[in-house]
Amino acid sequence: MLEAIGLKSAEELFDSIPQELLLKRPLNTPAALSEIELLNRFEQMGKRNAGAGRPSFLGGGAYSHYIPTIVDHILTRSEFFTAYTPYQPEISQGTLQTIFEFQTLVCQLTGMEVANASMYDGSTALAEAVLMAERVTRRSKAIASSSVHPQYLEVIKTYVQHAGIHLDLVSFDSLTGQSAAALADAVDDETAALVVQSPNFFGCIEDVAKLADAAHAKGALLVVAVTEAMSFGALKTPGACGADIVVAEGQSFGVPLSFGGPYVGLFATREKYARQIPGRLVGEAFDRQGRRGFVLTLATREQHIRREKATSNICTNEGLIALAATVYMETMGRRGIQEAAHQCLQKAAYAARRIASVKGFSLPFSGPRFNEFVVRGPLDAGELLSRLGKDKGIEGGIPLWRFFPDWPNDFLVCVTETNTRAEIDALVEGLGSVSNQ
Amino acid sequence: MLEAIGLKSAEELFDSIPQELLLKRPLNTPAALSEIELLNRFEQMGKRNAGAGRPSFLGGGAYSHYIPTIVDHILTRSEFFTAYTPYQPEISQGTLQTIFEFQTLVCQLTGMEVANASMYDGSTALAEAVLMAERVTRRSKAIASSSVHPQYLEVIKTYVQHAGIHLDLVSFDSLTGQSAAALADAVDDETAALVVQSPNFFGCIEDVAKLADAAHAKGALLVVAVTEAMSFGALKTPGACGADIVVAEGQSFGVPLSFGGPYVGLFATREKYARQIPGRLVGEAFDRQGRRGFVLTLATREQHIRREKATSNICTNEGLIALAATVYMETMGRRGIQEAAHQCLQKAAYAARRIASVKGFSLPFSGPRFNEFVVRGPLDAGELLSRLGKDKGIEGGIPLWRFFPDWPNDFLVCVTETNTRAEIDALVEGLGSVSNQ
Amino acid sequence: MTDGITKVTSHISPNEQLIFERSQQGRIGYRLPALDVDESPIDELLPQEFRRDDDLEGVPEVSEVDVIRHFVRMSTWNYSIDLGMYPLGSCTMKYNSRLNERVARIAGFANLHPLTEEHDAQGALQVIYELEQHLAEITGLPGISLQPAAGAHGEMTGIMIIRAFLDARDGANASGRRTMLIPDSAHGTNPASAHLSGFSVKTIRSTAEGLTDLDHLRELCSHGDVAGLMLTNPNTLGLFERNIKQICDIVHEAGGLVYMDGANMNALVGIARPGDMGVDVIHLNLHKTFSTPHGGGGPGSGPCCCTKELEPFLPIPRVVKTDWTVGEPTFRFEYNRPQSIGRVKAFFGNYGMMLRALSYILTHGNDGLREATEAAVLNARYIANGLTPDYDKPFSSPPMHEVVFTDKRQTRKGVHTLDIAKRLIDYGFHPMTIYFPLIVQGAMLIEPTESVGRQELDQFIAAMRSIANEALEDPELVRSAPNSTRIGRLDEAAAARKPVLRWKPKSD
Amino acid sequence: MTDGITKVTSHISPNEQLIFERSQQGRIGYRLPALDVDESPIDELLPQEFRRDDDLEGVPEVSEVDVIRHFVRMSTWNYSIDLGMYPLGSCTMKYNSRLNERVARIAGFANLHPLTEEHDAQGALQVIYELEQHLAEITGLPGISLQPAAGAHGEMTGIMIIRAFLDARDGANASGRRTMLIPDSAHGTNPASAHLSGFSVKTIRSTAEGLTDLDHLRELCSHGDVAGLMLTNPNTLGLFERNIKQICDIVHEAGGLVYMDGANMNALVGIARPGDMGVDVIHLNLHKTFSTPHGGGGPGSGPCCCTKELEPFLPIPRVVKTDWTVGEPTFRFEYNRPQSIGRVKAFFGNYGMMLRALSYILTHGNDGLREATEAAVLNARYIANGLTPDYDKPFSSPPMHEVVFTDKRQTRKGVHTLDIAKRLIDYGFHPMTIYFPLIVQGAMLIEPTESVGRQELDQFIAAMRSIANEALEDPELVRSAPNSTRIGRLDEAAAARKPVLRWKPKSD
Ligand SMILES: Cc1ncc(COP(=O)(O)O)c(C=O)c1O
Ligand SMILES: Cc1ncc(COP(=O)(O)O)c(C=O)c1O
Repeated sequence: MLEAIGLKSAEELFDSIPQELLLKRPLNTPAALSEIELLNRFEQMGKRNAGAGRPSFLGGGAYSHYIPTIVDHILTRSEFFTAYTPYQPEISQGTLQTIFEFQTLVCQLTGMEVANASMYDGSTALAEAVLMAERVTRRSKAIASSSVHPQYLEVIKTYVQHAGIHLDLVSFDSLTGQSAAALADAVDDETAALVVQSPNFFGCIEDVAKLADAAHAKGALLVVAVTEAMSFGALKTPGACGADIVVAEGQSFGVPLSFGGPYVGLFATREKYARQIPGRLVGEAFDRQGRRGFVLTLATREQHIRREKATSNICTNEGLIALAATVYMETMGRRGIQEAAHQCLQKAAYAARRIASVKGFSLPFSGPRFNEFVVRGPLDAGELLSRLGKDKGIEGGIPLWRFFPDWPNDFLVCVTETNTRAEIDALVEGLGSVSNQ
Repeated sequence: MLEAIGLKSAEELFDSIPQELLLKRPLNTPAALSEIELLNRFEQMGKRNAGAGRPSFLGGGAYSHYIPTIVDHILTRSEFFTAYTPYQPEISQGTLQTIFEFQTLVCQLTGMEVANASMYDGSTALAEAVLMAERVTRRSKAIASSSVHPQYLEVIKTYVQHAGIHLDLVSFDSLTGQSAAALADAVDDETAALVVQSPNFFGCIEDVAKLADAAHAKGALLVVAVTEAMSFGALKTPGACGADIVVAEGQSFGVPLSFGGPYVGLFATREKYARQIPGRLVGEAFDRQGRRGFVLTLATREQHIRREKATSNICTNEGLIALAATVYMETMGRRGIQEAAHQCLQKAAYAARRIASVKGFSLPFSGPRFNEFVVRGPLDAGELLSRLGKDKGIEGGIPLWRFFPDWPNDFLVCVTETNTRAEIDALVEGLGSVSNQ
Repeated sequence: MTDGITKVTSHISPNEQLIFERSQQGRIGYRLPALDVDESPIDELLPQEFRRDDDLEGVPEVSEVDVIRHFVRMSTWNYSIDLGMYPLGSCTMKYNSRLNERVARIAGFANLHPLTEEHDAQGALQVIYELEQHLAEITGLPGISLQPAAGAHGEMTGIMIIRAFLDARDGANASGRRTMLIPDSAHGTNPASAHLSGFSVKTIRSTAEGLTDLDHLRELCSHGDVAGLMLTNPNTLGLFERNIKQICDIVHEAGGLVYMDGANMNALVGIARPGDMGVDVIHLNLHKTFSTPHGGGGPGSGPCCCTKELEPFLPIPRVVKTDWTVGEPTFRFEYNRPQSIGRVKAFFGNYGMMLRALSYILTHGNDGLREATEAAVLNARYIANGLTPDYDKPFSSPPMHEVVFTDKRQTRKGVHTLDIAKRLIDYGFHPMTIYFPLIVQGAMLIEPTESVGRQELDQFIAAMRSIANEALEDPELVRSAPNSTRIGRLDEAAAARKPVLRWKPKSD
Repeated sequence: MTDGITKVTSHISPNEQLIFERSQQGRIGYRLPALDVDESPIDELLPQEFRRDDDLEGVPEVSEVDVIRHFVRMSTWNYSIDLGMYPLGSCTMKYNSRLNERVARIAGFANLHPLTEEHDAQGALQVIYELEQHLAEITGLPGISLQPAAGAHGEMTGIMIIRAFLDARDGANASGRRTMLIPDSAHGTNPASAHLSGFSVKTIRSTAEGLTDLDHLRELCSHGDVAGLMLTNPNTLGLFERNIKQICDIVHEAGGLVYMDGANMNALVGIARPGDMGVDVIHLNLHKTFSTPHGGGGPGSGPCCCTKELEPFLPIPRVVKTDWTVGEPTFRFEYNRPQSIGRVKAFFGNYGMMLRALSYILTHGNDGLREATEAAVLNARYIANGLTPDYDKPFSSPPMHEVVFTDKRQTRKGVHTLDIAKRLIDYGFHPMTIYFPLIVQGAMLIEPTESVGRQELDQFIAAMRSIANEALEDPELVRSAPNSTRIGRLDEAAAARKPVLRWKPKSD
C-alpha cells in the first residue's frame, strides 16, 4: 500500500513532523502479550482485590444489586457497543429508540417531565444541575445540605469554582441524620438552587416536599440528588415532592460496581426548562413518508453548535451504561423494581434492628431510611471493619472517618436484595465477635 | 386468551387426553429458583469439580487448547445460537455460508475432497464411517487396530452390532505403540474398512500411507480417525497418505472441554463417495438473478426423504460447535494452526524428555509422537496421579488401567501450547516427589 | 408490497464474501505466547515422511477484525428466535434463556476434562444424577441415559435397548421378531433408527381422524414378528393419541415393546407422563422441550428414558449415588453392566446441554414447567382458531401444541404450501414446517411454543390471512416470494445435480 | 440502484415498537429470591407521606423474551464497527477487542466496590498506576489523572489546572489573565470547557495551509491577558502543526500555558510525544486512541496528562506506590494535595475503561502501538490519494490520520456534503464526519483508522467516486438519499420545534 501512494517507507508518512520532534526510540512500554499471558496477568491482579469476592454491605453511592443475565448479553451485541453516537439517524435507530425509552423511564421513575440521554455520573450530573439552576434563575448562590454525599459536594465545588457561583453548606441535624431546619431558612432571594440528597449520604430520607416549598417560596430551584436509584421503587418521587431538577446515579440499575465506573448520571427536570438541559436529548421525528423515528434534538444547546455558550461542555456521555440501565429497568419492570426496592427496605430494617441489639453498637440517627444506615460501634470503625474483613471475610461497611474525621467509630451499612439473611446474620455476629477481641 | 378460543380453564386444553392418564398432582421436581439462587447452586456444584481449576496434562480424546476470546463472542450472537437448521435458505445464509466454509476448512486440513456439515463427535463419526464403508464396498468386515481410542472402538461395536458387520481387532505393537504389522495382513477380500487412528490413542503416529496401500490392495477403504485435530497443523494429512474416509474429533478447535461434550465430529471423504456420506451437506446455489447462495443439498441421502434407506439416521448435528470450530480455524488461520501444532510438538517432546529422566519413569513406546505419550511409572498410576492431584494440584495424566487393566503403572500424558514450561517442570518434579512417598 | 406487512421493513444488509476470498497473505488474527521450552530440531521429533508438506496452503490468513466482521455480517442474514417467533412444527423453537448459557460457561464445568478422576468431578456427576432424577419424574420412566447426542441418537439407543431386551427374553427366538411398526406420519429418523438397529419397518396407517389405526395395528401385530412400535405422542399432526393405553396393550400382548418419540413432550410436561401410558422407552429432545439452543442445527441432546425392566440395557457408564459425606452426596460411574447395549458415544453425552436443561427445569420450577406446557398448547389452539377461516384444517380435533393446515384451498389458484411459506418470509416470519408429516398433502405444521405473546400471534394470523387473500387476488405475488430478501429462491435442483461442496481457489 | 453498490443488498429488517407499546399488565421478566427476613409492617418502616403512591404506573411490564427481542430487533437498525469501517473524522472508530471486554469483566474488578479499603483493592490500584506510567511514557508528560470521564471532562480538568497554576504563580495578578486562545478549527468542547473554567475565548485564525496563523497568535499574545492556548495536534484538519514548538514558545513567552487536545493522538502514538513539543497539559481519549468502545455515545475516559510543574494541581485522589512486600508493589490513594483543583467526579473515573486501555497497550506492545499509528496514517493517505481526482481537497499537504475534503465540486449540481454522506449510507458505509471543522465549507472529514484493510478502503473509494459521478449525472438520486434504509431523512427541524422527548400513554 505504501507503494500505491508513492512512498518508500513508513517513516515518510511522518514527514510533516519536524525531525527533532520525532521519538527516535521504541516506546518504553512492555512488549506485546498474547491472550493467554494477558488474561493471566489481569486475573492475578484481580485476585489482589480481596474485597471483590466477599459478601458486602458497602453502599455510599455505589450499590450491589442483582444484574439480570440478559443485560450483559444485550450490551455485548456488536451493534450496540461498537456503534458511535447516533449522528446518522437512518442507521442508528437502535441507539436512538433506546435512548428515547431511557429518557421516558427516567421521567417515570423520578416523577419528572423531561430527562436527557445521560451524564457522566451522579456527581457530575449534580454539579451540572447547579450550573443549570444558575442559568434558569440568573442567580449565583447555591445552598446544600452537608448530608449530601461528600464526594458529590466536592465535585460541585470544583465545577462552580470559576462560574461565579457561591456554594453554602448547611450542617445536617445530628439527631435525625436529615438536613437541618436551618437549611430551609438559608434560602434567600439570591439563591439559585437548594441542593439536597434523598435518601441522603447517611441513608436518611429527607422531607423533600418541605424543602421544595422553602425553595419555591424564594424563587429558587430545588435540586434533588439520588445516589441509590433503587429507592425510586419505594419512595415518593422527587417530582411528586416538587423538585425542579432531579439527578441520580443510575449504577443501581444493572451496572457492575467496577471500582467506581463507568456509571451513568440521570438528569431530569420540568418541561419548561428543556432548553436549559445539559447534554444530549433524543426526540421523536418523522420522515417524508410519515414513518416514526428518533433523532438527536435541540442540538443548539450543545457545544458543537453553541461552543462557549453551550449549556455544558459534555459531548461523549455514558451511552452504553444508559443502555444497561434501560435493559435493567425494562427487564425488572414495574413489579421487579418495586419488589427489589421492597426487599432492600425490609432487609435493611432487619439488619438495623439486629445490629442495634449487639452490645456496644447503636444507630445514631433517627430519620426514616431506605437501605442504608449509620452504625456507631465501640471502637475505631476502620479497625473494626478491617478485622471483620480479615477474620470473617465480610465487607461490613464504609468507615465515616474518611469524610467526617470527628466520628471515628461510625460506619455506613448498606443492605440490598442480594444480601441473604445468612449474610446479615453473619455480619451481626461478626460485629459482636470482632469488637470483643 | 382462553376466552378468545372459547375455553374456560387451562384444564380444558387437555380434554383430548383421557382422564386416567392425566397427572393429577404437581410434578415432584423443585420449585422455581431465582437467577441469584440458581447461579449460586451451579457455582457451588462447579466448585466440586476440582479438576477444572488445575494445570492439566489430560488428553485421550479431549484437549486443552487455547480458545481465542472472539470465538464465544460470535457463538453467542443471537442470530447464530438461536437459529434452527437452515431449512429456509433465504433467511439462513449466515448459517449456510458458515457451514460451507467449515466443509472447506475440514477438506483443507484433512487433505480430502468433500466434508459434511458435522457429526455428533469423533466416535460416532468413526462408527458412521465404518457403516459407510460397508455401503460403498458392499462388504461386511471391518478391521481395526487396538491402538484406536478404546471408547471409539466401543462405539463402533455398538453401531455395527445389528448391521451385519463383523469387527476384528488387531493388537497393536507393544514396542512401538503403533499398530502391528499384522494389521495390514489382516485385510482380505471381505474387508470393507481398515480402521486406524493417527496419532493413535497412545499418541503414536501411524504409518498411514502403508496401511492405505494395504487396504487398497484388497479393495478395502482406509478409514482414519484423528482425535487430536491440532495434529493436522503438523502431520502429513490422511488425505495425502491415501485415506478414503477421514473422521476427526474437532474439539481441539475452539471447543471447551465441558466434561466431554458437546463436541463436533468432522467427516471427510473422496468426491466419488459424496452421495454415500451421512449427515448434512451444504452446497453452492444461485437464484434467478444469478446471486450466489448456499443450500442444504443432496438431501435424498437423508432420513427425512429416504427414511429407513437413508445413509444415516442423523438429523440434528453439532451446528453451533461447527461454527465454533470454523471461527477458531479462521482466527488462528494458516499460521496460527501451524504455530500451535508446532508448540504442542515441541512442548510434548520437552516434557517426555524430562519425565523419562526421572528415576523410576520410562516411556514404553518408541513410535514417533505428536503431543501425547505413555509414561510407565514405578507404582500404580491411579494412586500416583491421585497423589499428584491432591498434593501438587496437577492433573498429571490418564491412568491406562481403565482401558488396559494389565498395565497398572502406565498413564497417558498430553502437552499442549497452553502448558507453560513452569507447569511441565512442576509435573516432572511432582512425579519424582510423589513417587518417593 | 402489501400494507399488511407490519413486522418488517426493507433495509440495507451487509454483503460478505467467503473467508477464502478475503484472505491476504501474511495477515494473522491469533496471538500465542512464545515457545518457552528448548526447541528440538524438527527432524529429531518427526521424520520428514510424517510431516505436512503443503504449508497449509489455502487455509485463510485474516486479521481478528476481519473474522469479527465476517461473522457479524453473515449472522445478520439469519432469522433467529431472538428476532421473533419461529413456528416450525415438530421443532419446538422456544426461547433459549441467557441464564442457561451462563450456567454452561461456569469454569468448574466448562474447563472440566471428561476423563478427570471421579473424586475431582463430583459436581459434574451430581448434575447428571439430578437431571436424570427430574427427567424420570417428568416422563414417569425411571431408567435414564443422557449419553445420546440428539433425538435420532436417542431413538437408536432406545430401539437397541428393545432389541437387547427381546434377545435376552426370547433368546434365539428373538430372531423371529425383527419388525418395527411405525406410523406413516412418523418423522424420518424413526425408520432410519429402526433400520440402524437391524429392524425392518412396517408402516401403520393413520385414520381419517389423524390417529393410529387400531385395526391396522392389530392386524400387523398378529404375525408374531413384531418387536415393537415407534409412536410419537402427541403425534406429528399435533393430536394426542387418545387410545395410547390400548395401543400399548395391543403391542405388549403381541410380545412387543412400545417406543415413544418424545419430540412432542412440550405438550405433556407436567400434564401427563408416558410412563403412565404404558410406554416402555422414550427419548426426549433437550434441545426442544428443555430449551437448549438449536444453534443453527445442533448440538442436541436426546436422553433415553425407560422402564425399570429395561434399565439393565442402558448404555454404559451410568452415574450412581454412593454415599453421603459431610452433607454432600457422592457419585461414581458404573461401568460393569453386562446387559448394556454398550456405549453410543465417547465420554458421557452432550454435557453442556445437560447443564442448560437442568437450569431450565430449576428456573421454571414444577409449576412453571406445567404453565409452559399450558401456554404452548393455548398458543397453538389460538392459531388453529385464527387460521381456520382461511386454510384447510384436515383434522377437526383441537390440536395440542402444534396444528396442521394444508394448502388445499390455495392450490386452486396454483398457490402451494412452499409459496405460502416463502411469502411468510416477506411478512417477516419464519415459515412453519412444510410438507411434513408426509401423509398430509401440502402440510403446514405450525408450532408457536410458549415463547410468544398474543401480539405476535395476532400478527402471524393476520399475515397468514393476508397471504390467503393474496393467493386469491394476486397468486403470482405469492408464487414469486420471497420478494424482499437479499437472495431469492435458490435453484436447489441444479445445486444437487452438480454439487459444489467446498471452495476452491480460482486457478484450480 | 447503482451497480457500484457492492457492500450491501436490500433485505428485510424487523420492526419494533417502543417497549411501552408492548407492555401488558401482569407480565414479568425478573426473578428474585423470596424475601428471607421477617417482614415488618410498611408503616413502621416508612411513613405514608414518604412512600411512592402511583404504583409505578407506566413502567413497562414485559417478559424476558419480550426484552430480548426488543433489543435484538432494535440493535439491527444500527451501523457498528463490527459491520465495517466507520470513517468518522475526529472520532477514531477503531476495532474494540473482545479480549479487552473480557478483561473488564473479570470478577476481581467488575465486583469491586470503589470504597473498598485500599489493602483489599491492591490489584485495582495497580492497574491505575501502571496505566498512568504507560500514558506518561506515550505522551511524554509525567503527571496523570485518570479521573475525567471523557474528553471534554479532561479538557475542563486541564484548563482548571492551568488556571490553578496561574493563580498560584501570579496571585491576584492572575485575574488579568482570563483569555483562552482557541483556533477557529477547534472542536466545540474546547471553548465550552474554557468557558466552564471561567475563561473568555479568543479565536485564532488558521492559515490557507490549514495551520495556526502564527502572526495572529503573536498579536493575540501581545495583550498580556493570555492564560493559554488550546490546540489540537494534528489539528482537526488532519494536519500536523509543524510549528508546534514555536507556538508553544510564543505562548510561554506571553506567560501562558499550552493545552493540547489529544483527540488525534492516534496519529502520534509511538511516533512523537506532546511533552517533547512543549505542551503543558493534554487530555487523551481512551475511547478513541486506546480503543475502548464508544457504546453508542459513551462511556469515555479522558485522562489528563501534564508536566511535572503542573502535577500538584491534578485532581484528588492520586495513586502512589508505597513499598514492596513479598515481591508485589503496594499502592495507596493520596488525598492530601492542597494545590489540587479538587475532585471532578465521584470515585476514581471510568475505571472499566482503564482496564480496557491497559489491555490494549499490553496486547499491542510498544511495537504494535507504533505499527497501529503507521497503519492509521497510511490508510488516511491512501484515501486522500484515492479521492483527490473527484473531490476538492482544500489543503494540499499530505494528511496524517484523517483527511478533509469538501463538496465544492459537487455543489455546482446542487449536491451538498449532507447528500453525499446520506448517499454513502446507500452504499453500505457509515458517513464521514460532516461540516466539521467549521472553517471548511462543506467539510467531509475522513478517518479510516488502522482497523480496515485495503479491500474495504478500495470499496470506500469506489463508492465515493461513484457518488461523485452520480452527483454529475443524477444529482436528485444523491439529494434524496438514503433510498434504501428502513427510514428516510427525518424532519429534524420539526422535531426541534415541538420536541417530543418521552413516550406518554395515548390517553394523556
Ligand atoms: C418428531 C421428531 N422425531 C425425531 C426427531 C429427531 O431429533 P434430532 O433432530 O434431535 O435427531 C425430530 C426432530 O427433528 C422430530 O421432530
Ligand atoms: C477534537 C476533539 N476534541 C474533543 C472531543 C471531545 O471528547 P469527548 O466526546 O470524549 O468529550 C472530541 C470528540 O468528539 C474531539 O473530536
